[in-house]
Amino acid sequence: MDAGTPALSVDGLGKQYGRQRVLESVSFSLRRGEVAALLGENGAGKSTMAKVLAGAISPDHGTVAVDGRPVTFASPRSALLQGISFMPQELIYVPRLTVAENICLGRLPGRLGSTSPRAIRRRAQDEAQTFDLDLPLDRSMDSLPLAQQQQVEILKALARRSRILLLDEPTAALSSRDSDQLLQLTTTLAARGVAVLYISHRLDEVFRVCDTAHVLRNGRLVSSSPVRDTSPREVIEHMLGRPPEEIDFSSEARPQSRPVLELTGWHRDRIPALRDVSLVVGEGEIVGLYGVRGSGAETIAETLGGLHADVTGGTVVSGRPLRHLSTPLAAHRAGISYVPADRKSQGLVAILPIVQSLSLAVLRSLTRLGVVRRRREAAAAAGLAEQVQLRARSLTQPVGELSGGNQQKVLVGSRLAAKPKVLVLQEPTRGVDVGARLELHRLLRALADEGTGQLLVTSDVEEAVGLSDRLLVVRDGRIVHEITHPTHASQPEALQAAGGPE
Amino acid sequence: GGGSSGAAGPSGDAFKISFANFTEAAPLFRVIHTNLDDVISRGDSGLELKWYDNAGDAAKMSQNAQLMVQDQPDAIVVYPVSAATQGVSQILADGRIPCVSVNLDTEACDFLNIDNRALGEQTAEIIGRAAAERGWNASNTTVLIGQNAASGEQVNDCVRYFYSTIAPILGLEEVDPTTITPTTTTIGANAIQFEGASTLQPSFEAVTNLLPSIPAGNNIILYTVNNDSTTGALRALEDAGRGGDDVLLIGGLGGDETGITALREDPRWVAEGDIFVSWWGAYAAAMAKAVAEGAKPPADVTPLPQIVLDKTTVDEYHAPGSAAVSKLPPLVPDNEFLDQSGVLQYVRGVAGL
Amino acid sequence: MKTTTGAPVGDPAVGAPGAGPSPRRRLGLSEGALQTLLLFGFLVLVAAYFTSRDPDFLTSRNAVNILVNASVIGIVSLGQLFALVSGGFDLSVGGIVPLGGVGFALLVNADYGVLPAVVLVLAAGGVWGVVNGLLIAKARINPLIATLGTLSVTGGLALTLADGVQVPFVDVADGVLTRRQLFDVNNHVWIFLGLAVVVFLVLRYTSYGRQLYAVGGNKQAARLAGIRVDGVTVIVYVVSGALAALAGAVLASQLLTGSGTAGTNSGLQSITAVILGGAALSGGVGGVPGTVIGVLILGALANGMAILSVPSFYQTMATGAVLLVAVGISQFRSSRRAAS
Amino acid sequence: MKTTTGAPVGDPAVGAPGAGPSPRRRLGLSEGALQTLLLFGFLVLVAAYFTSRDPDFLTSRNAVNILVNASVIGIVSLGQLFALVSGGFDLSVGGIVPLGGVGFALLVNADYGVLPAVVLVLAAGGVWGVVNGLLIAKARINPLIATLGTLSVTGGLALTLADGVQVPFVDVADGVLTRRQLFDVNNHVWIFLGLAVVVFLVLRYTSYGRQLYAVGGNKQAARLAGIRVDGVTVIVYVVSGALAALAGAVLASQLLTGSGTAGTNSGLQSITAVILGGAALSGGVGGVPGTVIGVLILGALANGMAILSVPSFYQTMATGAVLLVAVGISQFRSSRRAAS
Ligand SMILES: Nc1ncnc2c1ncn2[C@@H]1O[C@H](COP(=O)(O)OP(=O)(O)OP(=O)(O)O)[C@@H](O)[C@H]1O
Ligand SMILES: Nc1ncnc2c1ncn2[C@@H]1O[C@H](COP(=O)(O)OP(=O)(O)OP(=O)(O)O)[C@@H](O)[C@H]1O
Ligand SMILES: [Mg+2]
Ligand SMILES: [Mg+2]
Repeated sequence: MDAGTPALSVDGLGKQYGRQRVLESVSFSLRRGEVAALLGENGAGKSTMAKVLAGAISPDHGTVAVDGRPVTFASPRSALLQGISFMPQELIYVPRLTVAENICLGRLPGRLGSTSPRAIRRRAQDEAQTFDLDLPLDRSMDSLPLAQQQQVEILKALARRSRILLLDEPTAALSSRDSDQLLQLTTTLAARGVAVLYISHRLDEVFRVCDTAHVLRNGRLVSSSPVRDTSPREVIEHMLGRPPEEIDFSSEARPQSRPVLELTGWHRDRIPALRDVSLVVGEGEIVGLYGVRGSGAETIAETLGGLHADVTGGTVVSGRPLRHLSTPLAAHRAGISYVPADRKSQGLVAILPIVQSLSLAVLRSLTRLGVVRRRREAAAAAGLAEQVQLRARSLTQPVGELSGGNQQKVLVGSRLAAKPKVLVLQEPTRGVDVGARLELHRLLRALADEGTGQLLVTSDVEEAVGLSDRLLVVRDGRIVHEITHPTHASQPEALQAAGGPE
Repeated sequence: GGGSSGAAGPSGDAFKISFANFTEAAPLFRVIHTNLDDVISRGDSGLELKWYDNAGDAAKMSQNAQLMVQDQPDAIVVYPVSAATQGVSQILADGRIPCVSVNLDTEACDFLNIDNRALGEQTAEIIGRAAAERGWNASNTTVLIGQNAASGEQVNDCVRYFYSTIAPILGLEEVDPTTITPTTTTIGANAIQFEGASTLQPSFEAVTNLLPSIPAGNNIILYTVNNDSTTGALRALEDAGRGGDDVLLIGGLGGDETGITALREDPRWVAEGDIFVSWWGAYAAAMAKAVAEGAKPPADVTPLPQIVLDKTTVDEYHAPGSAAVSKLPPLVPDNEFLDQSGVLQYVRGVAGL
Repeated sequence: MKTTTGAPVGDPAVGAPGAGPSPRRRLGLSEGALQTLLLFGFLVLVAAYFTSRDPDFLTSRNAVNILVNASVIGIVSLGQLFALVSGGFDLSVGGIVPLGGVGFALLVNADYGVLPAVVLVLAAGGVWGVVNGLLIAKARINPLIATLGTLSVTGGLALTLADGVQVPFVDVADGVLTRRQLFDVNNHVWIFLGLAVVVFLVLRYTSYGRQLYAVGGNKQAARLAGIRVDGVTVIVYVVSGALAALAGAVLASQLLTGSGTAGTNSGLQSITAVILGGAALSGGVGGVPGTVIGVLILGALANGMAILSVPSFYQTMATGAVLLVAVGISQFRSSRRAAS
Repeated sequence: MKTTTGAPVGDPAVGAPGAGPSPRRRLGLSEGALQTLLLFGFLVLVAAYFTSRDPDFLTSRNAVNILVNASVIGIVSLGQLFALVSGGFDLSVGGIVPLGGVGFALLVNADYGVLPAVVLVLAAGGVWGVVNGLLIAKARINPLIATLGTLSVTGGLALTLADGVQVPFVDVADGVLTRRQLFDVNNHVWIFLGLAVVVFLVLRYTSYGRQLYAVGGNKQAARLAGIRVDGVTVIVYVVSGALAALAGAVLASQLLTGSGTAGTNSGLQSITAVILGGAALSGGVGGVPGTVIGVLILGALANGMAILSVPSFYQTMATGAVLLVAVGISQFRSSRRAAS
């Protein structure tokens, strides 16, 4: 094969969900033996790009070529046949099969359709040795901790002997030692001619193993440069862009404002673990929690939403200690409103009209003798819609038909309806376009000024620094760094603290 | 299929009957429909029929009752599903249309039925004799009777009285027949009742499962509410090697092809309660017309033709070599009025017509 | 740079949903309303067809006949609607209907009087509903299997109570539930229509109704919104069980007999009606108007086919076919929704 | 500042599953194997109980009796196992069994000979399987509803073919499928045991088998791994349909009659057996040993209750109860897994 032709080349790729342009005419290419980083904020389109290349979803526009030959993937199967293997960001495995079977999934040993548990185990064993991973091959997949599951997924992809390898945030859940091992592997494979597309939020990794850095912003490829010609600072600037509406929200500090939320000695063993987490959120204060996926920041938010009953520690809401926080209802009762990260599966009931979605969390207060007081409901809904500057045809429209950004506004609005003492926001602007994000930021700041204490968990660093009065950086289940009055200048500091090498 | 089968003449002067059959999904009942259609097609009987299918379902049947009343025919014939009779009775009573109820009593209608009790008793006498000759008795005999709980008490009279009659003949434990209910499973030491649902498979499975309860080496006497159930049970006994000619005696009920052929060819099959089911349609139609024309049927029940055949009498009523009915028993005082309607004249071979 | 603009690579459907307003949007109709309207059109077609084959079909008298028979399964379907909206099933009604019928007959024969008997029967049905609800919400048993299990238990119980044979009413006056009184229309028809209105109001205007749709639409999101998902679910099966038992009492009154075998197939029938009425198996959608029309369509089919003397096993096939078509459509709808 | 140190945030019990090795892990047993072992223990208990009540139960003769009845539903259950492992259902067997029986009877009476008749019947069952498979995999219709629809269609078809009457074998020799030959055990018992071995090998030692478990366990993961999910699914229902049709032929041979009503309830029966055998409704688990034991337990229950002369209604109830208990256990297992 002539070394000139790229192993993989993408031309004018476009992908659209509903009215949201997730990818817009993206073009780049990947040489044999090259390790290319695909960078960008949350929702920039990285995973979508990877999924398109893996045949998991089909693009609306553009062409993909392997070794110069144009290809169209009807399914992941056809991509695999072209020598492309993919390790998705969200682990997707068969929970009840053994680790060995998951490793060999889709390419079982044996001929003429015959195979056997022993043969499967043997192959898995070989692969594990080839890539020098130590895994409990006979355990059922769902009995493994997240980190090991992640390793299995990596091995599954490697074992394909593919010529093109797509890794979507492979180290998100790995300890730094495991990460180092993976990075080592990646370079070896590259040396053997494998082309690797490496998606990660950890810049230190990128600068250690990658040859090229492609940066996506809101679905557009904004820069592609060899890593040696660039710097983390520069890459981050590309990721965030120089937003013209550069507004510094952080208002005057309220150091001695009354605490509305106090966490003391929160601890959790299961991954993602928490180690003695204590923090305070003051009245009208927005405290940011920043950390990579699996760092524990998300776990803290979810626990406050009543999703994790296995976290121990003390919790006090506006001076009143909570006896338990084991269900979402308990959280509501305690005056905590929680905006979950995944609006699609956790946040919204797609088929409900906007009005009902906005009132769902506060039905009780709108009900008399079991009957919903529709006028009040409509009025309240109209108010909230106004407040979050919702754009919809009518408030009777099913929320599932709204654009991502507007769905997110409905979600946030539905949680504001309760007029909470504490607002816990997880990825509040995930998948939201730049304009909408700004509107939400304004809204949240306004709420803070009215006294609502807010805990903001986001992996979008611009948001973290731009919105928080105080920014706590979480890493490996600990709060490792605090930045008071963060500004845009604090972004590299935050990224370093969250992802830099130990 | 269903559909209307009409007389040749203009339907204006034809005598209209709406007829709801028990079900079209079982052979036993289907012949009632097909054979009556056949009778009508033999010439101008002056009858026009509209068929309904109760499908063995009580709700379906009460719906059919409403529809039949709505047809405003000259008469209605209904073969009721056991559970619906009372409710249907009201619908028909409100309809004020002459009606005949077959096999199960419907208060608002005149009742046309076989005598299940007599069938059981007569069959028991024939089999009892044969068994006694072979020296079967309480020490070496098990009586196997198959019920169908869902079809109601009247129908199960045959097996009840079969046992109460055969018990004294063979010196088995005697019981009051009315104490034999659907939940009865064993009667004394020598009898077992199984639920056969009048169909093959349940009878086969039930009997296969209770085989161990039949003392090894015991002779077996088998009698059930119909020949489907009997056949299923027989298959199970044969499969288990307990169907030998010298250890099994069978009394059939139905007079269908299975029963008649077996009565001729199968040494174990010594009696057949012949109830000429295929002709019930004709008798019911005859009765409906007669009643509509003012005949006064007996208050309690108008008897259907029936006779318990043994190997010597079978050819009298069924053409040798065939199961086809060659002769029907003569009309008796209680059902003589049926000839007035002229319908039975199309049924060849009713003795004395 | 060169792009193959407009020409989508691979499955174009993926992009499609977003593009262009759907026809009904131009009509300014809610999806559900359109669905119900179409269904009503279908009902009219069915009626027209049968009338063309036999004018007897389109008489006020026959209309009452259809209602008389449809109302029993209609009452069951109103309960089944709760189950399907919640994203579940209730097959146990096939056992609870006969159980209610036999129980009712035994009670009135024991001179409890009709009203107390109805109350007791409703309670019994509700208790079995609690059993279903706990099996499903707490023991996390798949609704299908849970209710299949209780189906055979309750069915067997009905036969046992009836001692295998039917229980005729001693006093025919106890059949009042189905007597023709108001406007010469049977009481149970009014009961059905009344219940339909009540359920309509409950689903539409009460906070329970709201929560039910939310739970059926997305359990997890409902839970995060602070809704007691388990409680809502248990109530679903209590309602379904109670209504099934009531239907049993009505059926018994109609037959003036409690029968262990009457109504055993009301599980499939009611599910068919509700699905036909526009409920999606994925839960969260469906309503009373559609359900009522679904019931009437099936009633009209049975009545018409009987008038045309169609053998019952063809009727079974016809029903099965209708079911597949109806669900095919509902499936299509919900997949479209998922895509957008 | 005041704190409630150490006080657990909510119910710590939930945390438990994660901690400590489960007993069976100490035993060094796979979860499935343990499950099967427990089930076998249950079977032994059942047998012991019945024997204690009536020694006749534990005789080689009676063992054959149990097998004679159990084998028919056993063959259906082997097919149902595929459906449940794939995460679906096949209720249409309740229509395909009688259809197969009637078809077989008509064919042998038309002198096709037993073997060709069996082949044709298998093919017919397979075709209906394709219909199910396409409805489920392509039209995306919920397996329950899809197979309920085909259930009523095939069931009606069986009655139509038999024209509402039974089809007795003209030549009794055509009943060879169920004759007692080898070791005085009926041929169809050997057929069942043979098929059980084959299915065992297919599920365990072929890539199709492993793919089936993957599809049932997580469709999306299977698809990403390049497995043809739709193809695998269609084959599932083809196998299930074909085996159901074969069971119909066996049943007909047993009765020497094809009957449109024989085997109509094999849907529920087979699902019960397979679930009892340790399959989870969520798909991805279940196996032949468990299924066979499940079939035997149900067979032993029916047989034992008959020997102890338990009235048939009570038998229905007992079966329903056993189903709930069994599924309760299986559900408990999977929820435990979900928690960890
Ligand atoms: N995608 C991959 N994932 C994991 N290991 C790989 C991959 N590609 C290659 N390897 C390892 O590297 C070895 C050689 O790789 P590769 O075949 O690409 O090099 P090569 O120069 O083409 O050697 P050959 O002459 O055998 O083709 C393989 O045997 C395999 O162990
Ligand atoms: N199935 C879908 N339907 C609608 N919108 C989607 C879908 N999948 C992704 N999106 C949207 O596409 C955008 C890009 O998503 P994608 O997962 O590619 O982002 P990403 O760059 O991978 O972000 P992250 O860094 O969090 O992984 C997001 O706004 C997301 O909301
Ligand atoms: Mg991503
Ligand atoms: Mg090479």
